[in-house]
Amino acid sequence: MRLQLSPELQAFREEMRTFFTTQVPQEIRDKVAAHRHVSKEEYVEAQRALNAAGLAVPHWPVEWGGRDWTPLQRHIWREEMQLASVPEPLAFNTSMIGPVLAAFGNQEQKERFLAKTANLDIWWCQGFSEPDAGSDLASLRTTAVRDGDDWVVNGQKTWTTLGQHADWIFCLVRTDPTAEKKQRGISMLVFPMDTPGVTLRPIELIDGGFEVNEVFFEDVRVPAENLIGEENRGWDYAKFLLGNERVGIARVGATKKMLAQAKEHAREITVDGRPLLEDPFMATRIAELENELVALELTALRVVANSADGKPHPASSVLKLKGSELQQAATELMVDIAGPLSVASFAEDGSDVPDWARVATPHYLNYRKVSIYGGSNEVQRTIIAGTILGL
Amino acid sequence: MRLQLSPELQAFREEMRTFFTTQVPQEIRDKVAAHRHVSKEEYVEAQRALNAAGLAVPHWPVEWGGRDWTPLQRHIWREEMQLASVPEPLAFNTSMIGPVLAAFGNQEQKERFLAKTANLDIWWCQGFSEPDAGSDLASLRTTAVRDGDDWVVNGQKTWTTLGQHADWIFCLVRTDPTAEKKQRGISMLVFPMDTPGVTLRPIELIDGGFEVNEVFFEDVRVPAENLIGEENRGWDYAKFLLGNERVGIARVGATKKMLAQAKEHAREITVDGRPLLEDPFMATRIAELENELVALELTALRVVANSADGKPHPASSVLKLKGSELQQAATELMVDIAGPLSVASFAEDGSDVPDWARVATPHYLNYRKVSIYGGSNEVQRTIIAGTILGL
Amino acid sequence: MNFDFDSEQNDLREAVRGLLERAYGDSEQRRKVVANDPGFDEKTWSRLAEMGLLGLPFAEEHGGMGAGPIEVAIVAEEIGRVIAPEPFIEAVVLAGGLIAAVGTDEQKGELLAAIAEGTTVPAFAHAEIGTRWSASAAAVTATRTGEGWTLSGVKEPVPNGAHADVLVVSALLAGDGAPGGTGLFVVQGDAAGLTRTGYRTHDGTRAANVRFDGTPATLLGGSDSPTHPDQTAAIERVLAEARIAYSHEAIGAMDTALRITAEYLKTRKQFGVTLNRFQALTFRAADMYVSLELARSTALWASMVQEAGGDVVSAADRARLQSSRAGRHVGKEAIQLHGGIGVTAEYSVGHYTSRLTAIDHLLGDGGFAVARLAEHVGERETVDPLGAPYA
Amino acid sequence: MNFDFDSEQNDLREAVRGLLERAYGDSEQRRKVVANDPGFDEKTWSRLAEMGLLGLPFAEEHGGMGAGPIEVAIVAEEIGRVIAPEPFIEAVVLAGGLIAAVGTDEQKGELLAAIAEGTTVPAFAHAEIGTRWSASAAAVTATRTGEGWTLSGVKEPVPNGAHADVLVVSALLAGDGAPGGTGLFVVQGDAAGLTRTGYRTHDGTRAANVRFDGTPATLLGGSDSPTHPDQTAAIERVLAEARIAYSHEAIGAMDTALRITAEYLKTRKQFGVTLNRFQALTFRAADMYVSLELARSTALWASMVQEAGGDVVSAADRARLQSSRAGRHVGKEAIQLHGGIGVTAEYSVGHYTSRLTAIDHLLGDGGFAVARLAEHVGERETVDPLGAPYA
Repeated sequence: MRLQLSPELQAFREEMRTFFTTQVPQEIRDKVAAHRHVSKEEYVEAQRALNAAGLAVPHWPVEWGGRDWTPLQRHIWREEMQLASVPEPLAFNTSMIGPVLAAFGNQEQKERFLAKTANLDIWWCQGFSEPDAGSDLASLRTTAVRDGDDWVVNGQKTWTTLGQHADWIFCLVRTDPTAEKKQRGISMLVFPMDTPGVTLRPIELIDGGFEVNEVFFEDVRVPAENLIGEENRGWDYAKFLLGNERVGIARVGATKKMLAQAKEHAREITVDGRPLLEDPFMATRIAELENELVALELTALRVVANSADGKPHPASSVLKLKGSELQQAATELMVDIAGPLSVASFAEDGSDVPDWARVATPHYLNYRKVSIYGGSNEVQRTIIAGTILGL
Repeated sequence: MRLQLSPELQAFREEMRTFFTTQVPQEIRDKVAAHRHVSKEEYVEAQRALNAAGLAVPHWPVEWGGRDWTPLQRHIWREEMQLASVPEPLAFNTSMIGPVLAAFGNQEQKERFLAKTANLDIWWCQGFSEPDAGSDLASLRTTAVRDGDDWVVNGQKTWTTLGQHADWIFCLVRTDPTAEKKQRGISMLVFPMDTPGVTLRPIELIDGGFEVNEVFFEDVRVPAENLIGEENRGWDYAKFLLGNERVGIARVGATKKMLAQAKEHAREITVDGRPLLEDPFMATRIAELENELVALELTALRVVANSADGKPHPASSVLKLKGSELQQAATELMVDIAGPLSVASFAEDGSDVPDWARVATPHYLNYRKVSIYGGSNEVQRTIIAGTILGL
Repeated sequence: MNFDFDSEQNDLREAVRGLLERAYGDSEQRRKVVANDPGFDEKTWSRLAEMGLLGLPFAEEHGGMGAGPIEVAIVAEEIGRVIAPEPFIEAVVLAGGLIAAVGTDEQKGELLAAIAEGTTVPAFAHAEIGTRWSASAAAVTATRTGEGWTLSGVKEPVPNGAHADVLVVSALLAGDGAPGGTGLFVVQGDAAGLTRTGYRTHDGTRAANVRFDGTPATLLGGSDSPTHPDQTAAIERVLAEARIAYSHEAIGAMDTALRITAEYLKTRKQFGVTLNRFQALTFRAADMYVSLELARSTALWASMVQEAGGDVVSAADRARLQSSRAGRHVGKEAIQLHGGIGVTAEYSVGHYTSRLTAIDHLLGDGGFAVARLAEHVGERETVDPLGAPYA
Repeated sequence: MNFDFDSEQNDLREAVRGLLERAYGDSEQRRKVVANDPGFDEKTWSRLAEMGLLGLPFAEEHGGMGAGPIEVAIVAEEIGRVIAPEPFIEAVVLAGGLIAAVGTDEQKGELLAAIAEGTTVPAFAHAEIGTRWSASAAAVTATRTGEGWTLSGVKEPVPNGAHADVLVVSALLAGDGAPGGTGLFVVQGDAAGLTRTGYRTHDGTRAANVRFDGTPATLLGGSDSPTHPDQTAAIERVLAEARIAYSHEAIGAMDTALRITAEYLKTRKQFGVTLNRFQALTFRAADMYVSLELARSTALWASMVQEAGGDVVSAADRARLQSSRAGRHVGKEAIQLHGGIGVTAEYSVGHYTSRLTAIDHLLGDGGFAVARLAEHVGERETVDPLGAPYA
């Protein structure tokens, strides 16, 4: 047991902090901090800045740009990135398809995709969820039928995040409808989003933003060489990939940043001439949240320390569950600090409502998603009850 | 819609209040208010005082001592009784077996039991729950086999509240083990607790008190005339009886009394020289509870107004659920007001800790039961989801 | 004491429900209407006027229906049921309510009739950036000129402030010999020195920044005597009435959100069964029902207190506290139980959550209400909702 | 940064667990022990002494083991795991800790060795009826006499206060020329003018009213100079260390309560299936696990902060807040998920809830801790558990 970071890790943390706060453009980080819309170009610019410094895909194999860091280093890297409001490297590229390609792709696929994936030269999106499946991912119905050297894909995906920016999609398709278990008979295909027969429909969210999409496939022809790994083993790759999805899902750094902003804003708002931050209820509410966040951060560090073998610790479900609750609590806190100003969501020039108060409610509403996506909190409770408690 | 009670009802309320606060011995009411042990003799004395004034069984048929009151009158009667800390008429007598006898007993049984039941000349206890049944009451295994003019009862009951005081027990027994549904083949028998073969074992609760018991039956011979209603229809009577059990289960008056005491005690406790009641957190916590209690009381009044036909309104599950939560919250509040004094539970002479602080934690621990008995809160949620929401 | 609506009230509800059902029964229709200024449907507004609803609480002599708070509650609940974007509460209860409360007979005759006819849509310009749910004004000052008054300063956010034909404005009574306090003024929409910048709020309605720069204004209710009347108490009272009305709107919205959610649980399949087979979900729906019904009781009661002439400010705080807590609970759970579809703008449930969030912050949230109640928690031993100071 | 126990620490845990498992592995054994004075098992106490645990944190020169906070945490957690009633924290961490912190070399040599050997069981007499978790004393005053000091006043509740051989007593430094402040004194169990009235606490341990009436006392750590040393800071620090230790005891207790509950859900049948088939129940068990693990991380961290010489008072508040919230959550749910059997004294789980409730109130509950944290919430932008002021 030791509290302090080793001198090497302290230096590492300092290095990360310095890089993130000086080498990633301030304008982009300001947008992230303000929960404003970040454009595709800005995402790309930020990720390329990271990649140029070897900070986009540290968890990949060294051969493909990874850094052979310890889990704790990776944790520090991610937390500092969030604290500095750096847009994180696109998860679909770096946490999902990249590691799958590195682990299960053939040499040709690795050479073809990995460098471009790390550098966001290819923007990937995920074709997993389907309208009738929900949390029951394996019941997917999109089919791929072999026809000569091609697979012909038909079906529909949904919740495809940032699909509107995507160049390529990695997609789970049913290649053997006769398989006994629904988890068998699924394969993973990758193909460009501009392949004939692919259409995309953006879905408006309740905050008025567009970040998820429906994707329709009508006789989409995909060359056989675009099959990742073995036919009918796509479910294994998906599980591998979704395990990675939970890494860093606690988002402690991001929530910490929000609480820091909340304090700042609660200083600006006055009630009967006194800063709201001095109101005992507000101070206590922030202190309580902050303490839960400390507890979560420490739990994340414990989990990180115990997941050296790279497999997700079952307790990572705790991180997802509590992490999403705290993110949501922080967004709700911000709405309550804004108070009556929180309705002025789409104010523009001519309004005196500060920017942060304008975005507070849309952000709160948007963040209802974090307890739903990436394995809903109900799924996480199922995992905890089953895997950890044996229920 | 009208807020005020009619002048008649206002007078009625005043009459109840006056009676309860002047005609039921103060010493007994003080014990109830202080959450101290009330003896069998005190229960009997209080109920006889009520019965003498026609206030023990107002909801019974007029023929047997009932008053033909409206549901609202009955509500007022109960709330005022709780507010005045009057021990309520023994539920096993007045809400359970009494109404069953009045509805389903034969004339001889009515004449034999009802007056004595109202006057607590007979103290009844309930033989329903069994060790392996829990919320699944109908899976009971105690058997009664006909042998000449007797039933011979064998088996075990548990959670028999105040069985140690009881003269008689009303008991669900399986009389037809071949019935297709487990709810069929159950009958209701009544017999004296001193019948040979009946033994009782008190169960200590976590507050150190004794209020529930196990009751064992070994070849207990019960005369056939002690069968209530028809053979194998006991489940119907049990359902009728358990419906009555939920009436008044919100216990608004009792919780109101606890909150009033909490305020009083929070005035006595000082923190840095200031009464705890003036601490904004304490004041807010009480205000929040008090508001929930107002909401519950108003909901109870709505339910009362809509249950004129005598059948329990499905929303009475809301009353049980929220009522138990608020009772528990009030007991927890009291522990927190007592703070460090709350550990001094079994202090006697020579301690300076006030009485209320001594009983606070045992009371809190004991009250964990209120979300379990009388249909656990899980059962209530099942009823709401199924009956009201159609889920 | 009686919670029943009379037959006229039931007829009113049927009529309002019919009208609004035709307008917004299809939730896509609401999306279309709020997409364009003024954010509500002027035809529906006319129909509300034809039905007499826009003059519902005004005296008949002023063109109104002379109805009471229960009728207002019925309309507000029906508005909430389809989250109709028409500014009924803002125009009729708030702005109209202030005119009715403090206006001169002449002002009432002129303005209330026009509001009731639907030809004048008023707004109440009251919130200021530097204050938080206060009944008084500070940022806009009223100065006496030779023949009248001018206003200077900024109000924001003003619900429906850009579209309104007439503004009722609260302002600090400043200038030589002014006794201070908050006065109420009427400003025409086309007044000189008036700049209004409207915008869309997150819930689809509209608000505005309203800037006064020596804007001519008429004192509401004033004989324009040197003793400027402080209207803080009247504002507090009308704000309370609007808080009660918003609570009813919230009840209607929650009712629909719960109904939609229960329907979804019954029909949506996952893992081969409908979602209502998952007990963890149905129990949560049951808890939503409990929250809703407790809030409903309290809101109905607050309207009865208003009708009975009791302490409407305290009753409104109680209703707000309960409906704020319930609105957050129901709004969040409704989305979570839906999963992904719940956060999309194409599905209706998220809009209910958005509107509930707006209602919660327009005139004071639960934290605001409970803090006010806590200030008085020690004043009474118990709260009797049927007694003083409420009835 | 490292959360791993080293092999010696693991050995310590094994040894303590073995010892306590033998003593209290059967929960009936604990019931028997706490039924009689002194409320713990003197043989077990001797064995703890033999193992060196009663001198665990004391310097070797004073007969101790010279171990650190992590070792104390391990012992406290194991005590919690079987809720052993031995007053380890009270005697070793609190009373012993104060002697070690402020005693003279002579006092340490004399008292600590005797405590370590188990021949002297000390108690810390600190709580007073009129105060609430304060670090200073007011109700007991210390007056200088010719050759020493006398104490007058009452301390209550004093855990293990009746049985203790030696009392460490906090007292207001009063009398002529006294600078005020709180001093610490040693009082022998057989001192003149000392009256102790012991009683059982709800969790089966013991506490006492301790009355001083001109009782001779020795200044702890004092050279007995006229500048009476104010020991408030030392008391605050040792209280913090005890709060951390209690948090670990709570972790152990919660761990067992959750394990018992999960076991019960797996084996108890209702409606024909084991309870773990009811998703509403298993999800709640999952939530208990989340609470427990977050509290565990925070308690471990607080011990590391103590070891690192960081701000132990603030760290202790964080640990208390988290373990208080978790203890209430886990304690209540453990009973509720058991149903009726959970409230009986014959079954173990309720005793865990009782002990968790006592731990929560002995030295300050979550509300107390968060209020203290809230006072400083604005001082730092973010909380870094690995940085200042903790590491």
